[in-house]
Amino acid sequence: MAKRRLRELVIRREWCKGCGICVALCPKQVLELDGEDKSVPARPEDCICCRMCELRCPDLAITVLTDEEEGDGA
Amino acid sequence: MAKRRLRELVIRREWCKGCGICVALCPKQVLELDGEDKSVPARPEDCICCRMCELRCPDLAITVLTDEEEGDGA
Amino acid sequence: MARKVRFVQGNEACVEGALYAGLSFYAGYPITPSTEIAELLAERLPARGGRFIQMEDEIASMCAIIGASLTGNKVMTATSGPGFSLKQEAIGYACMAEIPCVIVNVQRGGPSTGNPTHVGQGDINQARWGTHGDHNIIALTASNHQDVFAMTVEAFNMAETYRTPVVLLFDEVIGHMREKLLVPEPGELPLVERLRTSVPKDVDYHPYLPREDGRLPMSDFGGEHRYNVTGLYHDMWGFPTSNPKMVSELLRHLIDKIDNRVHEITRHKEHFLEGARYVLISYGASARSAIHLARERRARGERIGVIELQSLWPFPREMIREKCREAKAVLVVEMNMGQMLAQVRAAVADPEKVFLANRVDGKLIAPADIKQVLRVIQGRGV
Amino acid sequence: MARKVRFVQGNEACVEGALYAGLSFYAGYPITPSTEIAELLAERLPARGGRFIQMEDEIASMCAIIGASLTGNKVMTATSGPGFSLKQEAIGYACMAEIPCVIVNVQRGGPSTGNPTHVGQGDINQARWGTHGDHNIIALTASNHQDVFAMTVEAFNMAETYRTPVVLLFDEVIGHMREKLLVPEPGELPLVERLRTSVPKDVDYHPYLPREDGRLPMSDFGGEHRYNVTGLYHDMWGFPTSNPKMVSELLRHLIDKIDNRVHEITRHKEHFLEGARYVLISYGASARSAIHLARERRARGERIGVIELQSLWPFPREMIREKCREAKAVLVVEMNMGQMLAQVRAAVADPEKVFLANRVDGKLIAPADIKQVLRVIQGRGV
Amino acid sequence: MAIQDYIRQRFFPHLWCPGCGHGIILNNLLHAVDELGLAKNDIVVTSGIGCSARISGYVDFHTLHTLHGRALAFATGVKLSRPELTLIVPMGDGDALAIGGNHFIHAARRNIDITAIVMNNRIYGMTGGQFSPLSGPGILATTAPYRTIDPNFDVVELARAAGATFVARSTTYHALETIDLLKRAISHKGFAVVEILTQCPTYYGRKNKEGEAAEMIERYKHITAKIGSKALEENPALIPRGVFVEVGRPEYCEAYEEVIVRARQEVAA
Amino acid sequence: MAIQDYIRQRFFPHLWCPGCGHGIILNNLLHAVDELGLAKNDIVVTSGIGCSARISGYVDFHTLHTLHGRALAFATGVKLSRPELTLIVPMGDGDALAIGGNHFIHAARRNIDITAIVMNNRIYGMTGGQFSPLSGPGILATTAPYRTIDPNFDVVELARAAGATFVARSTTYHALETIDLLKRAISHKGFAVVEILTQCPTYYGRKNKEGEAAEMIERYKHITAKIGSKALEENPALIPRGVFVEVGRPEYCEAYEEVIVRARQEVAA
Amino acid sequence: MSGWRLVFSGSGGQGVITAAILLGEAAVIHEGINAVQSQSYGAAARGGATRSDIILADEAIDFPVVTEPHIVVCLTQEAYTSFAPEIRPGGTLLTDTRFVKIAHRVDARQIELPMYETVLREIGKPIVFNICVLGALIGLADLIRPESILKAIAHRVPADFIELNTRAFHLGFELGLPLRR
Amino acid sequence: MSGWRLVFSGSGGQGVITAAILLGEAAVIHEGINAVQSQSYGAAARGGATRSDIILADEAIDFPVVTEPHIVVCLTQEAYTSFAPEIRPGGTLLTDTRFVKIAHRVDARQIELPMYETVLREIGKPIVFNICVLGALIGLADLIRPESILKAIAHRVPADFIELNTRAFHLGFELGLPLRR
Ligand SMILES: Cc1ncc(C[n+]2csc(CCOP(=O)(O)OP(=O)(O)O)c2C)c(N)n1
Ligand SMILES: Cc1ncc(C[n+]2csc(CCOP(=O)(O)OP(=O)(O)O)c2C)c(N)n1
Ligand code: SF4
Ligand code: SF4
Ligand code: SF4
Ligand code: SF4
Ligand code: SF4
Ligand code: SF4
Ligand SMILES: [Mg+2]
Ligand SMILES: [Mg+2]
Repeated sequence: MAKRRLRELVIRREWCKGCGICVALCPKQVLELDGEDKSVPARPEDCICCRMCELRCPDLAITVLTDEEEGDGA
Repeated sequence: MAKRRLRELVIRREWCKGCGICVALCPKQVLELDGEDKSVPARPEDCICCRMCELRCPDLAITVLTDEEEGDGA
Repeated sequence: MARKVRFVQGNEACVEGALYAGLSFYAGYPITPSTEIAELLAERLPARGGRFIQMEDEIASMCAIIGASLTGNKVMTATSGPGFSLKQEAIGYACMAEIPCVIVNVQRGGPSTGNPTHVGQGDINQARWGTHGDHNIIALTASNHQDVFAMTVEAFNMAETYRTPVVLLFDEVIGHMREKLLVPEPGELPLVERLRTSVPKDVDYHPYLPREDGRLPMSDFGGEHRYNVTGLYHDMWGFPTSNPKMVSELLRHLIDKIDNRVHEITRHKEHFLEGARYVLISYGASARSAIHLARERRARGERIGVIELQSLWPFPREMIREKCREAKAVLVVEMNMGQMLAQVRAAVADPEKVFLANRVDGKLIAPADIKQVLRVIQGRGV
Repeated sequence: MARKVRFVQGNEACVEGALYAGLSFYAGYPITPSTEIAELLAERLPARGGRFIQMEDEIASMCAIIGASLTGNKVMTATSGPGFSLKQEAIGYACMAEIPCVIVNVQRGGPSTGNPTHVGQGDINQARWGTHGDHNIIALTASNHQDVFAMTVEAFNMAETYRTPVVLLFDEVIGHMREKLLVPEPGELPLVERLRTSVPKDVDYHPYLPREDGRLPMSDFGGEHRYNVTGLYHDMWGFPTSNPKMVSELLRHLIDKIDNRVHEITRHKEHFLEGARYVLISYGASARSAIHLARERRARGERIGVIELQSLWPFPREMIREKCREAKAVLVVEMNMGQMLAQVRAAVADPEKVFLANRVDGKLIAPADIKQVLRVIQGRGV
Repeated sequence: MAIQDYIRQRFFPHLWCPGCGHGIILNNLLHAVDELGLAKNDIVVTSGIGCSARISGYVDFHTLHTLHGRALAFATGVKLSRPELTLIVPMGDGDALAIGGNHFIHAARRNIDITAIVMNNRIYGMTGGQFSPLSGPGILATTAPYRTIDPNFDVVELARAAGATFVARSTTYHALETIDLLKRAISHKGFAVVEILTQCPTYYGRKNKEGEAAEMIERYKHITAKIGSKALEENPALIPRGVFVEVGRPEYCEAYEEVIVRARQEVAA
Repeated sequence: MAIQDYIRQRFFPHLWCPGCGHGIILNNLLHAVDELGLAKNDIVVTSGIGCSARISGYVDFHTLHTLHGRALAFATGVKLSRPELTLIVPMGDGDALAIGGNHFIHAARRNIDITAIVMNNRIYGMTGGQFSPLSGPGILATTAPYRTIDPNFDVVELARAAGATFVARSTTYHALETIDLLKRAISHKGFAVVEILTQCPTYYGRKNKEGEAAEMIERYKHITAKIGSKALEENPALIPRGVFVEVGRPEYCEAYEEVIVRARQEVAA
Repeated sequence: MSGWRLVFSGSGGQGVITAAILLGEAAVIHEGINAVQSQSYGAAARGGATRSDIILADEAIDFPVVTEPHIVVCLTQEAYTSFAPEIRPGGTLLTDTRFVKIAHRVDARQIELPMYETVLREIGKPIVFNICVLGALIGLADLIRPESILKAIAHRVPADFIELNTRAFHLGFELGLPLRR
Repeated sequence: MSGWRLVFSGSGGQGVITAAILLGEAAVIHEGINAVQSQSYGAAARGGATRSDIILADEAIDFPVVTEPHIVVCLTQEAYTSFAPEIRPGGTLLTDTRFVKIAHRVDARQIELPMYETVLREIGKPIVFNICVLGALIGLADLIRPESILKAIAHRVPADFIELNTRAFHLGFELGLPLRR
């Protein structure tokens, strides 16, 4: 598998309920809850694009856009 | 187990429906259906008191009385 | 005559009617005295490419036909009292979600396991009120096999027209008795087919938005329109809502779509009714005895007539009121403790003149039983 | 005051009443808005040596309480519309086999899944006719927590007295609202205990042979008398029969044991009724709004009164006819499409003066809603 | 006692057809009860609806003839409210596993001390010969004129998976085994299932040309084999007979007694 | 497509509580559907009643929100009448195995081509935290103030015994596995069951002091292990994950097609 | 013909109901007259006496239950005991000599015929006993034309068995015809 | 006292309903006056705005729904948006400064108090926020005696927590009392 590089960590603020799952389970502590209890990518540079935050978000609030997906327009 | 001897093959005629199970499955062909399709002990002398006819009669019509059971009054 | 003459049980007449109407999916669970319907359809449906499934119980059967109706099939299930009780929750679902389907109840003696191989007509009120919550229902019946056939066809037609479950309330005598049936030729009886939406693909389709004529066009599951179906109160797309206005409007729609069309929906027959001073009101097998008696008395010049109800719900209140106006006495002839009697009493101007001629012992009510009530009414003792 | 004052939900008042009455076995399946009843009993019953079981569904719950009643327990189950539909078959069994038991239905908006967290009063007719076949039923209700308690006790008393299932028809508002409850001291309310046979061991006991006063003494399963219980028509020993005479007699017994005691069984309250020209008939949470309005209007000197029904079935026909005789108009105030309205219309001498003040949108009917109907009746528009 | 002393003799001859295996199960059950020396007043027999269910009318115990499929739910109420009683619940295959399937698995899950007897004739006898969830594929039935396509449950596997702590199988041919298994099942503390293969000559037999009752019953000798037998080893297509599960797990009513104890403690505290 | 294209976005944010595992199952299901490249018009999602059942309202397929416990019965009608559709039936643990237990085992027995997803949070979420048949003994629930005594079903064993031809288990923690299992289950011809352990922080979590959603979900890492893994071997108390059953047996709708062929032949003859 | 009310009775396996249905089919389909047939269900049918009622008439048949039957056919002793007493005065009671012992006289024509014996002797297959009974009945009483019954039989039984049934019918017919009045 | 109609509103975890119940309990059990309390159920309660209605009165309370509340308490912005507009002209609107930003004036007395902050600062446990709100309310409006509420609290919470709750109540009471009219 080609190593993926993060393009963007899309987080739909209105959908995020601040459950903290993505924050707690990110292997690289990339994410944090902000003052309004919304998830934000605090350290995007550490992201290894494992997509676990995306797949475990109960609110479909996260999409991890990587370089390979560029043409996809997702 | 003590060898049992037949005292009487009690068949409740009114209960017997003539299904023929006892007749067909008696290991010694002791039983027969009579003209009114009721089971009768045709050859009681051959009976080995295995009680299978009693236990397999769907109509509870047969009781195999053996000598050991004498005191029982069943 | 070109039409096929048959000598069949009422249950078979029902099967013939259902197939004539286009039944293509049946799910059921056996129960006396309806079982022949399932047995015949197990044979007939696959032979014409339809599907028959014996489910694990009556609840599942009712659910399965609702599912199959949504894919565009004409569907039916058949049962008797105990099974009819079990189906009630899902019948309410079909009312709420407006799913066309036909439920046959061949009545036996109730309550509970009751008198399973004997006749009864005790499920009339249950057909109306068996499921929880306000709702409305259409229930049809018949007293002879030609009518069993015709009313079965009507049941399918009404289910499609009004997007609603329709109950066919037969009884053990009708279900099991054999008599003549002339199977109509194709085309002879009108059939109502599923009204499908004309909304094109990719245009917003509203499964619960009635057209101007009140009908709600459907779209088959698996087709071009994806929508939601639910037993909750819902909006015009089928999505849940508890908005008070929408809740109230939907409920009133469910009630009104039937109550506002009582004249269109109800069916009855009149036998020797002109100038009748004694009016017998009856239905199902009981009606045969009522007709028997009226025929006999008319031959003697007595003015006795019969209103035979072919539909039980919605109750044809105005018709009954009208037709009973001139009657000296009205006898409701039925095999229960007076379920239709209560309706008739509530309908007529003078409830005191309405009497019950009934029998609830598992035997078909006989002309002699009605005669006895008549004698009493006429002050001639028993 | 010595009695314990509590501030509780109606569901808790029901639990307190049931325990006061001697409830010792509960089986149920959770459903909004009745669930608190199960939850409270899960805690309370074992603490007093009783038993609580959460069954796999409502059908099983109903069956389990019947089984437990036969061993001599006072039993109850609680549910709401969908579960009440599922219980219908087994409720009919309890009618037929004459098993004392109490079924609580805390009503929500129906039909089907409907409007689950909102109030409704749509299961009134279902309580009467939900199971198949002719039968009879007692149904009680209440509009405040003191009455919830009292009527729950009554339900157990009547279940024992008449050997019959008794339905408690509450509604979401009553179930969930909190208000004052004074728990009576032991002995303060009369309790009817299980009437057990005095037939000695080894003497033939007839579980279905009424005494002269009409009551049928019972014998606990596991006790000295072995007998049969069935949902089929049965003889006085409880063994199945389809003998027409016995069938008819048993059914008439089931109907008559309640219909012949309407005066004994029915309960109502009168609020400001003396000389009322406008009579409001209501029950459950709706009655609170009716009383509110009447209280307000009486203060202004208007002659408006309320008949609050505390029992719904059997319907107190004669009482209603009597009390409404002098009224100029009768308003039935309820949260359905007119289920009690139909009963009232059938009861009174002049049905044209009976009107419906209802609300079916999941909101509690308000005094203002009734006022509006009153205005229209009085020709004062909307 | 004679087994005839355990029945309500006035209903005999009973209503089952000539040769119906249900009578043999009644016969064997009474022997089991007799050999266990149980008192009639301590036994409650609960049945549903079906030919099989008639059994409750014939036995002279406390008898509760309930609704189709619901016998175990009623029995649960009886047992939990009076745990000292012995509960026996004979059921037809449709009764137990079609409409009654849910109560079956839940009673097993709870491990409530009830003996469930599945009188498996692979057909709905009472309603005249429709297939059941135990018929299996390829048979003829009134609702399967082109032969069944429905696979059957393996009652033993289902009961085991659901949590039954005693599971056994016998046939009407193997009367002695049946008596033994019923004795063990009734004595077992917990939910016990005994499946008994039984003949319905009237519907299953006639439709599927299996011959008269005697022929049908003898067939069980050939199509089954004891667990652990050579025959079974050599021919795994045979239906195994014997005890499949016999384990100890907390029984439901006993566990509930502890709930009562805990509840009383908390209230006292 | 992005998975957001498979949902009805106007209902988002959805109604599930913060951290509810049901959302993760929705998430993973959409990925599975996307990766399989299924067309939205070919999928029918049928659900019962429960928090879990809300899932049908969110997905942009043909959706049928039915009655508590009955989703599989409705789905059977849809599938048999239109076998070319892909049927997915997500259910709560109560929905699937309390009130719906009978439909579950019968759908498995028939081996009808439906994918059943058991969203197992071991609690009745929607009604506020009563125990379910999957809670197991020793937990706290609103109807078990003294802790449960009810044993739980093993869904895998029950599905297997009833006849399911694909049976698997995953958790909301193991999202990639879940997606993979769902893909295999949906592709499987026959009745497929995927049990997914999922957290209800609001009721189960709070009552049983299992912490917030993140803590609950992480627990799945520790209490489960892959089938065949060393961890499982060393600690059989762990809950196994993976595929337990994957066999071929005639599928019900296909078998019915043959009934149609036979019936037509007989009519023609 | 103005109307016949008949009762067929016997035990489960004797084909009593089939005989009644055949008579009805023949009447309705092949003679264009009306018929209704009904039968007892339930436990009684599973061992005890089976009964099938049939009414034939030119005009409409409303009440389908047979009271005061013109003809009662009894093929077992139990059926005879139960149903023979219902016969209409002056009616016809047909019994089989093998199965029924006539106990006491009723106000009807009592005809005992050796139908079972004849079938057994001439054909050897008891399965067509009911068809023989039907033949005897049609012989005795001019209910409908024999051809109509034979057509109904031909429609119901597999081709291979038509011959057998036809023979049984004629055997019965021959027994009955001489007694026709 | 002739009757108070109150609305408590906020979000799921804030203890809004408990506060309402405590008020009712205090009134009914410890002051012998009447009270009815009701609340919203369903999906709304699972995330959205929660609302509890309470009516206190000397006489019987028939209609239990609050319309034109004398007092509305809002503990979230969403609750404020939904329910504040219902207030009876001249009534009292109590909001928490941390959670609610007052948007526009209504014809009522608007009181913003830093209840949450106070609790957090003085006690450090947000769990007793609702009790502080209750204290503020009783301080503001002379609904019932503080002792009655404290008795109700003592009856409901575990012994170890009574102290904590009492402190929270007093903190609120102190905030509210100065504003009593
Ligand atoms: C709710 C309900 N559905 C259906 C029936 C009809 N019914 C009675 S017994 C039976 C099945 C009998 O089969 P089984 O349980 O195998 O018992 P058997 O007669 O074969 O012993 C059915 C479907 C019923 N009585 N109640
Ligand atoms: C017939 C019926 N009984 C009960 C209910 C109430 N009810 C709704 S959902 C539910 C259980 C929900 O639990 P589960 O299936 O585990 O789903 P979850 O909410 O946990 O996702 C119950 C008991 C109902 N709606 N219908
Ligand atoms: S997992 Fe999703 S909902 Fe939860 S905090 Fe992260 S982005 Fe928000
Ligand atoms: S993709 Fe992986 S590393 Fe990147 S933020 Fe998400 S969980 Fe963390
Ligand atoms: S087994 Fe019983 S019923 Fe059958 S023939 Fe023998 S004695 Fe008679
Ligand atoms: S006891 Fe055995 S040998 Fe004797 S008759 Fe019976 S079956 Fe035959
Ligand atoms: S029909 Fe079958 S199961 Fe029923 S009694 Fe007859 S043989 Fe037995
Ligand atoms: S209550 Fe539990 S299952 Fe329901 S949405 Fe909330 S967390 Fe999920
Ligand atoms: Mg069977
Ligand atoms: Mg759950």
